[in-house]
Formats: sequence, structure tokens, C-alpha cells
Amino acid sequence: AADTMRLAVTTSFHNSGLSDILIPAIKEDTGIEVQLLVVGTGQALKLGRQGDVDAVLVHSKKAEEQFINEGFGTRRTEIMYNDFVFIGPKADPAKLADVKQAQVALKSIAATKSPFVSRGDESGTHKRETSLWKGAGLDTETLDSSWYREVGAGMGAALNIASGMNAYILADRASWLNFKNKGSLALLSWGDPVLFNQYALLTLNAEKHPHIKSGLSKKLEAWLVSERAQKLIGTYEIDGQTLFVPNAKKVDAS
Amino acid sequence: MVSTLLPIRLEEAVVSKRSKILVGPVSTSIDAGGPTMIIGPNGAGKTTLLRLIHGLERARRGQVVFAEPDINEVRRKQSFVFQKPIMLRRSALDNVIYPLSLRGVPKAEAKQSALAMIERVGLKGSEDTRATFLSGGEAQKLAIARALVTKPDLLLLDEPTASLDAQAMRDIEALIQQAVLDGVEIIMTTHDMGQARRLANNIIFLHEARLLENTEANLFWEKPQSDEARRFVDGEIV
Amino acid sequence: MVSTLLPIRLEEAVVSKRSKILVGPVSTSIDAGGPTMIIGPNGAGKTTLLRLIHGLERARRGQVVFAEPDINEVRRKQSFVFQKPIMLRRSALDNVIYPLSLRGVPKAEAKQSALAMIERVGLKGSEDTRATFLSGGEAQKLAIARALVTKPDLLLLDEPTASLDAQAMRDIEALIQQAVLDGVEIIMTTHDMGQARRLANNIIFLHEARLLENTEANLFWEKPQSDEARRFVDGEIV
Amino acid sequence: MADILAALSQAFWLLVSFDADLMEIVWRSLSVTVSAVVIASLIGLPFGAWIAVRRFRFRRYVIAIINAFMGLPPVVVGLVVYILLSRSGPFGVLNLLFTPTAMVIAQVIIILPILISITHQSIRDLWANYHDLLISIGTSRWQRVVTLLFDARRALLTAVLAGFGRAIGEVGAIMIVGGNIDHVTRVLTTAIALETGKGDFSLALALGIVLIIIAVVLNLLIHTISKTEREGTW
Amino acid sequence: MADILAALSQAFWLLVSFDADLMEIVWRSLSVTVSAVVIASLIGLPFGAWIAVRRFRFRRYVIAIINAFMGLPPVVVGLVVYILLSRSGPFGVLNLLFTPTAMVIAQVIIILPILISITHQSIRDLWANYHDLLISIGTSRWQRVVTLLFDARRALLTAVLAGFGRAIGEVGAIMIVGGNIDHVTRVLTTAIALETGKGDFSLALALGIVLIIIAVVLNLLIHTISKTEREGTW
Ligand SMILES: Nc1ncnc2c1ncn2[C@@H]1O[C@H](COP(=O)(O)OP(=O)(O)OP(=O)(O)O)[C@@H](O)[C@H]1O
Ligand SMILES: Nc1ncnc2c1ncn2[C@@H]1O[C@H](COP(=O)(O)OP(=O)(O)OP(=O)(O)O)[C@@H](O)[C@H]1O
Ligand SMILES: [Mg+2]
Ligand SMILES: [Mg+2]
Repeated sequence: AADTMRLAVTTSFHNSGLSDILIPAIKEDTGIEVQLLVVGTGQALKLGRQGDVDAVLVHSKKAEEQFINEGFGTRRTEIMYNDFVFIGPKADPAKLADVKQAQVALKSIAATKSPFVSRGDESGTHKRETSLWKGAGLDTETLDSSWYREVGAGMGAALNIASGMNAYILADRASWLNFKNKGSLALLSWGDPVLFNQYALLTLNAEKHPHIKSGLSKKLEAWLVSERAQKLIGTYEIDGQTLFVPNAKKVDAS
Repeated sequence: MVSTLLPIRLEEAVVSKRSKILVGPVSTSIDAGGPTMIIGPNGAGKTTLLRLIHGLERARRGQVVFAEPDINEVRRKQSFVFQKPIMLRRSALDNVIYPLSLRGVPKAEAKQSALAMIERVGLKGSEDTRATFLSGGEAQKLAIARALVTKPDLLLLDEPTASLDAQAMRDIEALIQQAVLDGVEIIMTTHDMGQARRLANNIIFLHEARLLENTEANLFWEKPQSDEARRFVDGEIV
Repeated sequence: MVSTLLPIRLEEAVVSKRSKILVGPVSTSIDAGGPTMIIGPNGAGKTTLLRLIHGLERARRGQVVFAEPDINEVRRKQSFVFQKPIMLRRSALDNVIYPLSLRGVPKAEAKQSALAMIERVGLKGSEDTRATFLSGGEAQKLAIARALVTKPDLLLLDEPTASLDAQAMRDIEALIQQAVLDGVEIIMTTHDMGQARRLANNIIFLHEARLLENTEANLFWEKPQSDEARRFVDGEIV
Repeated sequence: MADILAALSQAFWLLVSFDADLMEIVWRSLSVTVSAVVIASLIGLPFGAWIAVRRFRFRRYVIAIINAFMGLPPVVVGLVVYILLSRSGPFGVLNLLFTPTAMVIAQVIIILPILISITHQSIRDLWANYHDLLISIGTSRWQRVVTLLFDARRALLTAVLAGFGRAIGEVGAIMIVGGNIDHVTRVLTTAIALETGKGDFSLALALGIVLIIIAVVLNLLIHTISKTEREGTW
Repeated sequence: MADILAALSQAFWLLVSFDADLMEIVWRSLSVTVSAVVIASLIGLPFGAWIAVRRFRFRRYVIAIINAFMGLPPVVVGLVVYILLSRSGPFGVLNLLFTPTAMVIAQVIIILPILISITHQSIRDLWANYHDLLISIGTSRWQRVVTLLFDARRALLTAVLAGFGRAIGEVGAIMIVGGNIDHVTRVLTTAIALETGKGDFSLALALGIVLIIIAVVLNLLIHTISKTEREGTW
């Protein structure tokens, strides 16, 4: 169909299941059929650079801004945010259940040398995690690999590994709630503002890649920030919990 | 030593492949004492009959009964020399050692008797040639050596001298006659009526899958019963 | 029609495999007119010599020169019947049709001449049997049919009658003699001195890879030059 | 273990209920893989036979390299194909990326080596039988290849089936060049990978079981049609 | 295209500089794969030969199923092994999950079918030659298997090499059971997948090139040692 466009998104976004709500709605309102490519953050941006997708939806501010500065994207539009949460064994050796601040949590994990699974794939989630460690005054490079397990894998795979090792892990709430292989893991700590996780849409620059359907991606952008979309996002919930907070500023659809 | 395998009784035995009858129904008995020669035109069923006796072909109907009741004994005590020699992808020597090693004969001993046997069939010097490289005649000789080295009670030979030179043929025939003296029972096929006359004690004549005669050799040569046999023998160029 | 291939000159030709000399050095000439028979004990090198002439073995030293200069012609005009028949995994009929179809003979025509040839070698009735199932003799006949069906100028036969019955042997010999009358050149090996006497016009005697004689048949039978040959001939049982 | 039992019943239900989505990706899996196998066979079988009959100087090296290429990691193949088909790549204009065609291309590359290698091996044995005869009859090299392929057709089934197996179960490459887009390039294996990522093991396993069932049925079918392993056939 | 060129030079530098990390994962890749191939061969070769010589009633079905299992999706194998080895699984106590051992187990399962299938095929041809003789000499079934395996050893190389290829290039299963943990279970293919996810295609390709080079060298080595494809060897 003429009105199909390709959107590269991160695993964490797709795992949330929100896309299953939005895609049909988009088709309904705009007639655009959005084809999702679910890949790692880095790969998503790479696809963008190569001009193989028309838009990118990720959550890694620095990387996104660089992408714009390099001129691959025309605009970065914040759509919504959700939050990262600390998952860990129900036994909770590091006593995360009682702490709110991410830094404290990480410090006590390190102190108790409790196994911790790191994405280690330079995805948005991983970048956030490393910055948090830094904030806690710890350098991931120097952490002892006997408990700090850097697994290079996507969100789902990493959660599987954590559940297999009964280890702590930093995940986005959406992925966790939709995750079926919870095993003996539980949601332990959340709420620290530093854990907020901003999603943004990058529309590609047609000057770099003439074939890009910038028209459609503009439409998509406009739709995502529209009343209806923002409402859909805000009301999407899994077992009683809302996952995303829409925070789009109105953009002039020029 | 006297063979415990013979007499062999064939009772209405039939071998057929996809509805084509290759041999039979055959009802006869092959008795001890002296070589039995199976003769007949190409495609008569000689090879098939030998294979049936040896147990390589299953009787579609009827059966083959050995004097010896223990079937494993029966198997162990026979050797077969195929019309188209089957060479293991090994040296000539290893081909002859193989059956011995299967029977758990110690290496050194096996090698010794293998070498002796290779010499007797006139292959001295080719021990280390790969069996698959041997010439037609050499391969046939090697097959015979491999068959004899296990000292079988019953020896089944399918045209063993077909592509041997005169000298070799005499050697092999001598070997066969010696074996007979040692009490080894022999059933063989041949197209060489001269050879049949020289060696046969009994003649089995096959024609188009049917067994037409199984008689004492002299009688057969004097006057065959069936006129197929007569024509076959007259057809001979001597 | 007269063959354009012969005479064949062998010049110091040697065939050797990993330092073992199989034939040669041979320097001789095989001339037109009547079958040339290569005889000699097992392992003398008869098959190898035939294969060398046919181009299946490369001369390690020396060379083989045909009267016909065009090498492709030389190839196309020969047929070879192997000592160990090679059967294509197809029906007997398709085996004979195969060389014709390669030469682009129309299907119907090919089938016709194939059937005719199969009948001539006495395999009528086995057309549809899978070639690999044929009996030893039948396979040999089929190989001969497959060789003749392309009407070669030069026919190389390696013990073509080794496992044929008397009748079949006479038929094949008749076929060969007919071919000779039709001007087909024939080089063949045999262990059957009777056959050699019946068919041979020239005799090549090989012994331990060396060519000891290449003479007119009668002369050879009267008195062989080399005493190896003499012993070989005396060794005969007639 | 619970997962495995759950998976079995789930697979059963998916199949008996002719789940529409399932049928769709099953169909896509089959059409992609079968196309790949057909194309690869057309290239691989003749080539495999050709190396068997041809005695050229670097034969052994060619064979060694082909064997080595059986080890091509699908992901790498996927990457290369991606780069070639990418809009910024040489064939970008064809706009094949993230289409089933791209997946077929990747699979062809992946299964070619195994097809060639197995073909070469089984042809080699037959060639050893036929060699003297085919040379003697004066066949052209091409005629030899045809004859051998024809007479060895039963043995070549193993090659083709091995290729099919490798292709139907492959995920790394087609994930990259296909993109696992719902209703467009999603096939059984990519769906399995997706569900695994969601931690939904029983569904992932169920899909795996479906895939195996398909493969088994297909193999039985082919074996039965082609009457392999029957007494007295070649 | 730029990626590909970049990859080539990068691969070159990685190799000449004996990059420590690279050497580590290369070494791990090899040790895991080789162990898997050895174990699978010990099981697969005899079994493949056994089906070839044994004429049991459901032979054709067993063969069809083994061929089908060549299509086992690695991800599925990974899942099953994961479930079996996970704490809650029957073998949880062994604590093998996310260890190289687990990866070996998964790979053995993945390459067994192809090993068996190719072995069966090449043995079958030899068995057709030997059949009458071995029966006539009165060999036990086991003696037949040994004899055939021994005399067909050259042809069996293809089987083993195919297994090696499949194993060294495999990623889906070992990713799940190994976890691609840095310095513990990271091997070439999982590293490639990781870099791909990061979008660093040129590094991913470079690693792929390294992997191929290793495979080629190894194949050449084996071919040379075992003198296959030499004139006049079987
Ligand atoms: N599997 C088969 N299917 C059909 N016919 C077969 C099969 N095997 C053998 N035959 C036929 O059975 C007949 C008997 O074969 P056999 O080998 O016993 O003959 P033979 O007497 O040994 O002939 P020869 O003297 O040429 O060796 C032959 O005509 C052959 O074509
Ligand atoms: N590849 C090889 N390597 C070593 N020796 C070989 C090879 N091929 C053949 N030979 C030997 O060469 C000799 C000649 O073989 P050839 O087949 O020409 O003999 P022949 O005269 O045909 O014997 P026969 O009458 O038994 O057919 C034989 O002793 C054989 O063992
Ligand atoms: Mg016979
Ligand atoms: Mg010969």
C-alpha cells in the first residue's frame, strides 16, 4: 500500500504492548499502516542513518540528540515517558524493597555483592543504568564480574537471564509487567525521578535520503502528539497499572 | 573331520523378487562327499541358489534345512566366494586378516596364516596392494584366500575361476581338491564344463529357475535325463 | 568401410601407479585386419594395456599414436567392454539407449536399435530388469550390447566371455566375427586359449608388465619366441 | 517443566483451532523456505556434481572452503545482505529490504554450502562407479553432471532436506533482513524469538513444536513419494 | 558498503594485533564447539551407521524424523535446555545454566541430526557394497558398524565438518542457555549478535570474517591431514 511507513522501535517499547493499541488506531485515524521494526536502540538508530526506516522511536536522549545533530533526523519530539524499576529476587538480599533512591539501591547491591544483570548492549536502558552507577560513585568497568554480570542482550533476553540467575536487574516497567518468565523475581524499588524514561520520536531527514516518506512520518508525529493519541497512551494499563505518562508538547504540524 | 552341515535339504524352496521367480520351487537334497557342481545357462539361477543355501536370500516359500540344527554354527562354518568379488577398501593382506580378527584370532597368528593363504593362491608380492586395485583375477584369488583362511566346513564358490589364467586355475582346482580331501564340503558353480568334469562328484543342472537334475556326475555326463541338459551339454565346445 | 584408427603405435609407453610399473615400456604397433588378442597371466597388465590404448590410463612415459589424427574422432569411434561390467542404475534397455541418446539419436530410433542389439546378445525378456540386478553373465552381455550399439570402428573387449555359458559364448564370438567382417577392428583379452585360437589373428603376449610377443597368431601357436610364452601355452589344459 | 506441558497443549490447540495468525506465519515460513530451497538446489546440485567430476588443481581447497562456509553465521549473512539491500547500499533502489524476497536471498546463501557439500559427497561415490564408463562413452562434462544427478537423485534428497531443515529453522539472518514485521515478514522462527524475548516460553515452545511437526510431516511425505529406503530401490 | 570495507580492515587489525578480548572469545568459541562436535560424533556416527545397517520396520520413519530434526530451530533447543537446566527445572541442582557446559549441551542437540543424517547416507552406499560379504562372514551388527565407520572414515569427515560448521556459526540457542555473559559465556557469534544490536555493523562483520577465517583454516588443516580428495585415496 502507498500509505505504509516503517518505524524502528526498541524492544522495551514493543514489549510494553502499547504498540498493539496504537498501530490500529493510527491506521484508523490517518490511514497510515505503520510497520514496526523491533530492534536494539543502536540498531534502530543505525537503520535510521541508513535510511531504511522512515522514523525512529527510542529512549536514549544523548544518542537521539547526536542523531539530530548529524543531520539524519529533522526533529526530536518527546511523546511520553515511563520509568525504570529495580527487579530482583523475592529474597531480596540487598534489601531494595525499603529504598527509593536508585543510588542507595545500587550501592547496597554492590555492598552485598548480590548478582546483578546488566544489559551491556549500549541500549537506552543500559546507558541509563551505567549513568546511575556513575551517580552512585561506581565505575561499571571496575565492578567485580563475579556478581556484576554484563550480558550483551535485549531487554527480554536479559530478564530471562536475570530470572535464571535469580539476579537483580534494571528494567523498564512496561517490559517487566508484560514479562511472563518472572520466576522468583519481583518488582522491588521504583519512583526515584532519575529513573524516568523519556520516549521520543525522530523523524528522518529527507535531504539525506530522498526516498524517505517524510510526509507520512510528519503525519505520524502529528498524530502521536494529538489529543486522542496522548489519551490512549495515558490510559493504557496492564493489570491495573498505567505504564506511560504522555508528555508531548503540541507541535505545529508543518 | 566330517562336515556336520550336510546333507542340506531344500523343501519346495522358492526365491522370487517382485513377483519374478529366480529359483524354484526346488525340492532336493545335497549330500556330503565330494564337490557338488551347479551348472546351467546364464540367468538360470545358479547364483541365487547358492545364495539361498548360504542364507543370503530368503526363501519366499519352502525352506532350506541343514543337518546341523544350530543355525549360528551353520553360519560360522560356511564361506562364500562371490561371482563379483567384494573387496574391502583395505590392503590385500588386511582383507584376508579381517575374518580372522572377527573370530578373535590374535593379530600375529592371523597375519601369519593370512600370508600363508595369500601365498597359496599365488598372490605373493601383492599383500600390500589395495584390494580395490587388484586385477580381476587377483581379486578372485584374494576372495578365495579370504574364504579358505577360516577353515570352513562348507565352501560355496560362485564361478571361482571365471577370469583366472590357466596356471591359476590349476592351482585353485588343486586347492579345492585338497580341501575335499580335508573333508571340506564344496558346492560351486561353473561355466567351464572341463572344470565340471574334472571336479564334480554331483551335478545340479538348473534351467530357467527350475532344478532339472541332481545326479551323480558320471551318470550325468553319460546321459542327462532332461533334454535341456542334453542340449546344454552338447552345446559344449571341447 | 575400413577403420581409420589403426594402426596404433605404442612408443616406449609406460603406465605406472605410485612407482609400480603396471605396463611397459611397450613399443609396438597394432595393425588393422582381424582381432588382436592380448593374453598373459593374471596381473600381467592386459587390462591396463587396453585402458592405455583407450585413453583411460595416461602414459607416464612414451605415447600412444593412432592413425587418425583427430583425437575426438579417435574417442568417438571406440567402444570398451570392461572386465568388471559397469551398469548404470537404470533398466537394461536404458543402459543400451544411453550412449545413443548422448549422440543425439532420436528416442524412437534409439529404442529400436537398442532392443535389436539386446536381442542379438540374447537378453530378450530382460529389457526392463534393472541392470544392477542382472546376473554376472547377463551383465556382461548387456555391456557388449551397449558397446556395439554405437557401431564403433574399434572395439576393445576385456575378457568379454569370462562368465558366459557355452551358448552365449558362441553367440558373442559369432557377433565378434560378424563385426570383423563389417570392418570393425577388435582388440581383446582372454584367458580362454580355445577362444584365442578360434578368433585371434594377432597375439600380444604380456608377462609381468612387459610385452614379450606381438606376432601373427599361427606363428605364435606354432612356436612362441619367449619361453614364458611357451610355458604359458603349454600350461594350457585342452 | 510446566512450560513444556503447557507448550504441548497450546501447540495442540493452535493446530486444531487453525489459528488464523498461526496459519499466516506458517504459510509464510513455508513459502519463503521452499523458494530458497528450490533456488539453492538449482545452483547447488549441479555445482556440487561439477566439483565431484572435475579434477582441477585447487579442488581440495574449493571443497575445504565450501565446508568452511557451512559455518557462515546466519547473523553475518544477514548483515551482508542487509548492507547490500539497504537504501544506502548498491541494490537499495530495488527496495527489497524487509521483504520476504530479502529473506529468501539470505536463506539461499546460508543453505548453499551444505547443499553443495552433501551433493558433492554423494555424487563422488557414484562417480567412482561410473567414471570409466562415462569417460569411455565420451560424455561431455555437462552430460556427466546430468547423468550423475539423475542416477543419484534419491541420495540427493538428503542434501535438499538438509537444506530445507537449515532454512526453516534459521532465524538470525531473516530477522535482520526481514525485520520480523507483523503480517509482512514474520515467520515461525522470528515469532519464536519474539515470544522468547517476552518470556512467554510456552507459546514460543508451542510454535517450535508446530514447526517440528511441519518438518516431520513434510519429510515423511517426501520420503513416501520418492520411495527412499524401500527394499531394492537405489 | 562502507561498512564492509571498514569491516575488512578492522578484522585484519583485530587479527594482527592479537586483540586480547578477541582471542578470549575465539578460544571459547573453539573449545565449546569442538567439545560439542566430539561428543555429537561419538553418538552420531555409530548411530548413523547403525540405522544404515539395521533394517527395522520403521526405518524410513526414523530417518524422516531425523531429517526433520535438522530443522530444529536453535531458539527452541535453547529454550528446552534452558527450562531443563533452570533452577526450577529437573537438572537445576547441577547449576549448569549460563555456563559453557550448557552451551555445549545445546550445540550437541543441534548438530546431532545433521551428523546422523550425513553419516547414514555415506555409510548406506558403502553398506550396499559390503552387505553380502559382511553378512556372509557372519559379522555381528556391532562389527558391521565398526567396519563401515572405519572404511568410510574419509566420507565421514563431511559429516563432522558439517556439524562443526553448524555449531560454530550457531547463536540462537547458546544465547539463551549461555546468556552471552562477558568473560564467561560470550563467544564469537553472540558477540556478533550483540554488536549488531548496538548497530556497530562493521565490528559485527569483522568478527564474522574472523570466524570464517578460522573455519577455513581449520577445514584446510583437516583436509590436508586426512589427505582427502587426493588421487587414489578412498
Ligand atoms: N532383484 C531382482 N529382480 C529381478 N530379477 C532379478 C533380480 N535379481 C536377479 N534377477 C534375475 O534372476 C535370474 C537369476 O540370476 P542368477 O544370478 O541366479 O543367475 P546365474 O545362474 O547366476 O547366471 P550367471 O551364470 O550369469 O551368473 C537372472 O535372470 C537375473 O536377471
Ligand atoms: N592403482 C594401482 N596401484 C598399484 N598396483 C596396481 C594398481 N592398479 C593395478 N595394479 C596392479 O597392476 C597389475 C596389472 O593389472 P591388470 O588389471 O592390467 O592385470 P590383468 O592382466 O588385466 O590381470 P587379469 O588377467 O587378472 O585381469 C596387477 O598386478 C594389479 O595388482
Ligand atoms: Mg551367477
Ligand atoms: Mg584384466
